[in-house]
Amino acid sequence: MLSFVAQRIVKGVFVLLAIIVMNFFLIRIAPGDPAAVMAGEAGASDAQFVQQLREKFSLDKPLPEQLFIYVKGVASLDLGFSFRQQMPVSKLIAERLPATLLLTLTAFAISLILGITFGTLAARFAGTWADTAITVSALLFYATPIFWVALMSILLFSVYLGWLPSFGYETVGANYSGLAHVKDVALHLIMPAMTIGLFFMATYTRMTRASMLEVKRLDFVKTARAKGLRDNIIQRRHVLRNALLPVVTLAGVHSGTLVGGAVLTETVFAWPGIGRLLYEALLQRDYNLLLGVFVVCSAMVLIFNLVTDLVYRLVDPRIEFAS
Amino acid sequence: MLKKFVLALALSGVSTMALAQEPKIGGTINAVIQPEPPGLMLALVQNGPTQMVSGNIYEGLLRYSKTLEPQPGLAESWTISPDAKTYTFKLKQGVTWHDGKPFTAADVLFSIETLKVTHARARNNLVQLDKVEAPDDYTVVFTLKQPFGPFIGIFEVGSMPIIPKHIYEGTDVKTNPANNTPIGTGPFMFKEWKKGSFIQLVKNPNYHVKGKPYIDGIYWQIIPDAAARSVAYETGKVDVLPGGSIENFDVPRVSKLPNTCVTGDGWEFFSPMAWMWLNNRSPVLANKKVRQAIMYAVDREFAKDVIWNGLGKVATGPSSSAIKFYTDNVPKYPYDPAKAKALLKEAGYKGEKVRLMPLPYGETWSRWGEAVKQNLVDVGMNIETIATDVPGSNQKNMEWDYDISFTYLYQYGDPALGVGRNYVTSAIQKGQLFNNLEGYSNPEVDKLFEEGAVATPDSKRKEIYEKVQKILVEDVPVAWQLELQFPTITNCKIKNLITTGIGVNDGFRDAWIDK
Amino acid sequence: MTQVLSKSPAVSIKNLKIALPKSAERPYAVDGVSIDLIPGEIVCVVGESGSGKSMCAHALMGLLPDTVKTETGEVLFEGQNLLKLDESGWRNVRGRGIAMVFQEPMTALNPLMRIGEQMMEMFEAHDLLTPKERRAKALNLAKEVGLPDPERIIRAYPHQLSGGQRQRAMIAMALALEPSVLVADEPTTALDVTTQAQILKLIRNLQRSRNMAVMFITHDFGVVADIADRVVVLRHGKIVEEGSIDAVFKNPQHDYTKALLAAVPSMHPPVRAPLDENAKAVEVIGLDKTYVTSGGWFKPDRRVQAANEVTFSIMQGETVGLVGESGSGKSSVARLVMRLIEADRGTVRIGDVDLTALEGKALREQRHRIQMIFQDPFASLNPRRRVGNIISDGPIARGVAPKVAMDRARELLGMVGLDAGALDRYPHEFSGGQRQRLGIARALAMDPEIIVADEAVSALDVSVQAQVLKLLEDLKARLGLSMLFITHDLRVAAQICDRIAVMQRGVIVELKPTAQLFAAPEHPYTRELLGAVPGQSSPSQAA
Amino acid sequence: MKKFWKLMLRNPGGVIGLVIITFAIFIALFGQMIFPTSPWRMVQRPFLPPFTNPMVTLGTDALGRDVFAGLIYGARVSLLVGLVSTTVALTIGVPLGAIAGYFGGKVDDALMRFTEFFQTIPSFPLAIVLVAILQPSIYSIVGSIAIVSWPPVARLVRGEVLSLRTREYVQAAIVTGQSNTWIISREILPNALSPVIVLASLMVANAILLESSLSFLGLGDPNLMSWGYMVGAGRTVIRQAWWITVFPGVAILISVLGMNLIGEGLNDALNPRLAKDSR
Repeated sequence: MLSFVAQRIVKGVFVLLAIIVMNFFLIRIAPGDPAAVMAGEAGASDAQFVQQLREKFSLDKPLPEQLFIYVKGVASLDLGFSFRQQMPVSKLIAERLPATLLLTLTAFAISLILGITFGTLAARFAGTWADTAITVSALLFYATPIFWVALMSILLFSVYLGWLPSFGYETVGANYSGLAHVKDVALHLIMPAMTIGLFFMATYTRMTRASMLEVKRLDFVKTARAKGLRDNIIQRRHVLRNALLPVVTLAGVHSGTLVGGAVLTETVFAWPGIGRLLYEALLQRDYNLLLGVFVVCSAMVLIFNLVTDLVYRLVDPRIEFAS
Repeated sequence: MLKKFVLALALSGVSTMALAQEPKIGGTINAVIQPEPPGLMLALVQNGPTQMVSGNIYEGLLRYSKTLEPQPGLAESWTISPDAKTYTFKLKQGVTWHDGKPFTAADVLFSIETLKVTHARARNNLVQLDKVEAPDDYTVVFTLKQPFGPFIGIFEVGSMPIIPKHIYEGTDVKTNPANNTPIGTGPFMFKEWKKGSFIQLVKNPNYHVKGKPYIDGIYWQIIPDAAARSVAYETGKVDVLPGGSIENFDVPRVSKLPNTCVTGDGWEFFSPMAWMWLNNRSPVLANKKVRQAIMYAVDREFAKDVIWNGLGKVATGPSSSAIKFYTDNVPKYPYDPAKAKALLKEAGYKGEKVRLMPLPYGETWSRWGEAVKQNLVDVGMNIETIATDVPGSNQKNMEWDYDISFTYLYQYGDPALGVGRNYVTSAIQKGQLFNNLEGYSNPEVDKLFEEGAVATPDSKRKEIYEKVQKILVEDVPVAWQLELQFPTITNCKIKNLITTGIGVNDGFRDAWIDK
Repeated sequence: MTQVLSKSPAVSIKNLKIALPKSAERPYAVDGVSIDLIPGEIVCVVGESGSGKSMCAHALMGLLPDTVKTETGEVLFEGQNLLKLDESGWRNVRGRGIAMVFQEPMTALNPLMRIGEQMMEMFEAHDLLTPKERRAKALNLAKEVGLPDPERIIRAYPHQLSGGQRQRAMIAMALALEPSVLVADEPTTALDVTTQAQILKLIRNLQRSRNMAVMFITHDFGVVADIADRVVVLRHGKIVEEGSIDAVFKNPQHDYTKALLAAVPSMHPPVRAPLDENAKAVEVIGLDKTYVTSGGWFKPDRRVQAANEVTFSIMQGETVGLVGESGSGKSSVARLVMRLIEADRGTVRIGDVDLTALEGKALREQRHRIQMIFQDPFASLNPRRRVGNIISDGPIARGVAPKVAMDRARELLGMVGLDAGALDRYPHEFSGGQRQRLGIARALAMDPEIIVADEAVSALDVSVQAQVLKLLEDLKARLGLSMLFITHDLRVAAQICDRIAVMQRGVIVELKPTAQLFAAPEHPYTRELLGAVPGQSSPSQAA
Repeated sequence: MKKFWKLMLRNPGGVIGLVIITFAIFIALFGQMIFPTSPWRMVQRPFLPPFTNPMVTLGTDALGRDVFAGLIYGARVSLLVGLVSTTVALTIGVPLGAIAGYFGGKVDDALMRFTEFFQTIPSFPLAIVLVAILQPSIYSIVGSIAIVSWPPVARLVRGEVLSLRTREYVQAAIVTGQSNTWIISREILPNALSPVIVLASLMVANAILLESSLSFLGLGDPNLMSWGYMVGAGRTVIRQAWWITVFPGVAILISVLGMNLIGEGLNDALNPRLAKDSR
């Protein structure tokens, strides 16, 4: 197991390195650089000013040298300095990362729990109206753009019903502490997490349902019935457990999409996470910050994949810890 | 027909009414800040949001009324010598920095030296400055090389913020860690900045104007999505939506919400004006007739009524009507597609492709670009819209890589500051964004602007500037669109917020909450 | 076979009719079948695929698929008609009254649960005993069915057990509640012969000691001979013959039964003509192949030796059999000889060409000389190509004009006993036996010198198997081919091979002329294999 | 083929999906002939609610442009984005997956690392960056959607090829001396097609969603009217003019739903296991 993890980590480092190199050049192909942005914001500029900015950001150095400096920094866990925010990138990301983790993990938990529950119900009552209702709503959620759900839920729950706050991570200036703070954050979390969660819930519902129907046909389910086991035990112990394996795999594959979904949701709900940071960094050509967010996002995906793989291996005794 | 739907907004004098009441003490104001500022150290960063937040932390020597009359700031009084070359400022005594250190003339001198390096606009404003001296701790004397009409208008907090010498002296201003916890003399002190969430300012208890500020603090909320911002206002989470916080199309609805006050005031100092750069170097647009055709083809009343909800004015020429020496005695370009078509035909336009680059500043500007494109298509032009984000559009503008490009610029009260730079030959310079990007060059215009800046007295300046306006409007170097007004939307319980020509930027000093 | 006949049946199936869905080939899967299962007696229900034997077994457990419907009939057990039971009534009977053992022990066990837990579920299902007692019981059961190291085994997962062990575990489970009836649905079909012999013995012993009634479903008459007290022969859902084992084997009444029995290959190899020892068609010298599974960084790699110094040759016109159990490496050797996989070491020589030394185009040009017939008649033909293409693709790749190749394909179809209309049809329109004939035609289309037949008849019903074997023999003789015949079935090998090589764990342990091998096996493994072939002790001619 | 249609038509969802998409394609192909007014033309007063003026049935947007015209013209762009980007993704993913699966070993390792690399970068952010870098246009949008959506194709095809490679009929093709290209293109890929077709139908749906998400962030092609553009443009005024976003939003939802339903129908029809359920 240790060797498996170690191997995956080393592999992951190489993937990250490749991501850095590719994105490094990619980002710099984009028209406009941070100097152009800041010159624009300054309200006045001349060529000398822009040149100063470029020098300040080391943008005047040749690209390979810039890359070298960057990679060297990353090797010592230094993600560089944000030109625009005048702060170390790692600090900026560290400020925002917890919010994103909270959001994505909650969304992930919601989607898995609800998805598996509904999927199980649908499979259990396959062919009935309950199955149809669940399948159709899953399809609808699956087909609805995330941002659309976000806008609509703000209208419904914040504006018309006034139940939930429409933006942010916590009530600014309320200075809650302890349990009140947790409750406050939770209230803010519900809508963004549900927005991301619903889409994935739909996916997992469909997957669980299909997978359960498939496992139901397998021989060992017949064995279980031949034992005289009660149906709900068969469903839970034999069908569901086996049916969850592909769902776990899918969940691993989805981690990238999950992080991506955070970009839209964080923007709409003003959730102070790194998804939003990424988009803002892009619009400001804050190269180091953008790269840093990419690296962290990708690392998150890698870790997430690793965790789902580990879970898979723990659930499925057939796979041993070898690559 | 469209006019009927123009919304009559209550732009009336909120402040006059408010003055009649006794200010109440206490309370916190939640305001929207958009986008999140890159930093709060005003001498280093001068983008809009930074000015809006830090204008309440730092102060300038002067403040300006809505009619752009200079008012005391850190300077109690000022005198201008008869030859208009020496400006003497008496500083207020007993002013302290947020950290308790006293404020003196040395801080002003230090700030000016710093700004010359870090603040591009200040550097331009100070080109005529010969020297600046401090005969004593509370006197500062500016000596100019030659008279410079607009000089008295450059001391506002955003144009010339005064920074503490004792913190920055001997350090690299750009990398000083103190930039993260800005120290000023203003009515509010920096408390906390939770990146991506909010910036918190608290009342400066030792502020040098007794009794002010009235409120306990400000939360600047960072909400990246425009629709979410209006919801935040609607649900009472924020009380102040500074100009441009929500999309124009949403303004009429939000304005009609109960207990909501709207004003277009507070932008007089900036007098933002929107136009389209017409690249005079492009073979098609080099022809004056084509440029005039564009002026006739674009329905600017429509833009004002539909896109800007009737706010602002259709621009008549290079100068905004709030600017000194403005004249409307110039050729007019009403909406006249037939004339535009005729002019295009005269010019021999054969349907060559013309690229149009809207401003990437949100929905309002996208819609505007689309409307203009449709106007131009309707008179037979072949228009392709170029989509790009802010850096991309800045880059393209800086490199003159456009045909038609939207922009809006501040004019800073005086044609010598904010107008001439867009038309004189000497300002044609690749790699910058705010000066003559269209490549228009006319020796007569150059000469007139040069004279206008240094001429005395004002009557002479007026004569020169009126002349130059006429020439420019005839030549159409750029296609002027609208004098913009960005409505500030507040909960009506917030009183007295907009009192100066820079509005919200230094407005919280006088604001109070009616409970 | 001294059986205490007497008692009333434990279960009676009476006039059972199970209807198939409308789209099926025939209206009834089971058509008026009546069977009595008497305590202490093993009834073998025997038939070819599609005979409805499995349906009978499932009907006893109430485990029929939703798509079929029991139309008439009853299943009497302890005084009640099981077919009238509701789900909870069935639950009570299953496991406790009637238990079942399935064909494929790998898929019949839940891969995610420990063996012991699955055994304990038996008690849990009927709310018996405390968890601790259940565990003790599971341990005892494991011992009783002869699982080695029962303490460890009940904590193991199914994939960690061998096929035989898994089937023992299944049996242990079935016996947990001491049911009066055991239904075994082809319980040994997926197992190797030696394991099969052990499992058969185990079932026999348990049945005797517990005096159970057993319904044993199989297609293999050898197995029937070894285990049955009574035989029921099923065809197309109807009973064609029923009687005691002696009666049916010695004196079959129905033609179908006779034909089936006749199709079972004999253990006595026929006499074969001698061959020219110097005319070698293929020479295989010192083939080595080891499969390495990387164990990661800190673990040793896992190595499986599929071929170890494998050396043999095939004379012109000779058939060499390669026999062994699953995992012995016989299929790997076939693929090494075909160069479908690369050997670590060794040479394969066809005539004067060293096949192992060739690459790319040169190799492709030589490939036609040695052709292969595959095991699975369903997987060996591309479902998306017409038969004509399947047969002529190879020759066309060799440069034969399409028209000529197609004519030749038509000719070959006739040769393998199919009509020319088959050319334009797709594989799925053919039966298993016909498909195997198509596979043969495809191989012959290349004008090969050698045919490698990899378990070519294993997947076929016994009657079809006999026909295909005969066809192969005929063609081989007619076209002067040599053959490498890979099989696990010693009866088949006895009938078709001139010489037989016995493989175990990648090594040829014995290689002899067939008659000699059967008469005087030398190697202990060969002896074990020969001893395990079912049906040798039977009362019939199969022995 | 007949059997395929029979199976497809047996699935009610699949039939609904087919009807939806057929209709959408019809609109995309012929809508502009039936309805020639440019969707960019400002034809009426802004914010005209739907069903109040027979000339503009579905109301007008912030500039007084006809929402109905937008829907008609948007169909072509949205479907085109979906179809073309999926096609591009398939042309990248299928050969890559096939080569990796067929040759195995080092080739497989290298190609799969490459694929993994693209799967590790969160796809939506990558798409955003790509569109921003290449400047929003129909080409950059289609290209970026394709780039972020090919890895699943490659993985799927690889898996299929890996299992088909050991099929006996493929081995038969090898021993009859067929070339690798022939084997991959004639023996393997046709049999790997079913799951790829199913995946492709879902990818079209996803591409339409992605395009709308990009447009939502202002990264749409400003010269082309698409549904995603309309939603993005109308979302700020959603409170006073719901119809500007709701109609194109529903159009997206329905066509994505339609594609998904077709995908499920295809899955049922092409999946032989379900066909012979009556074992």
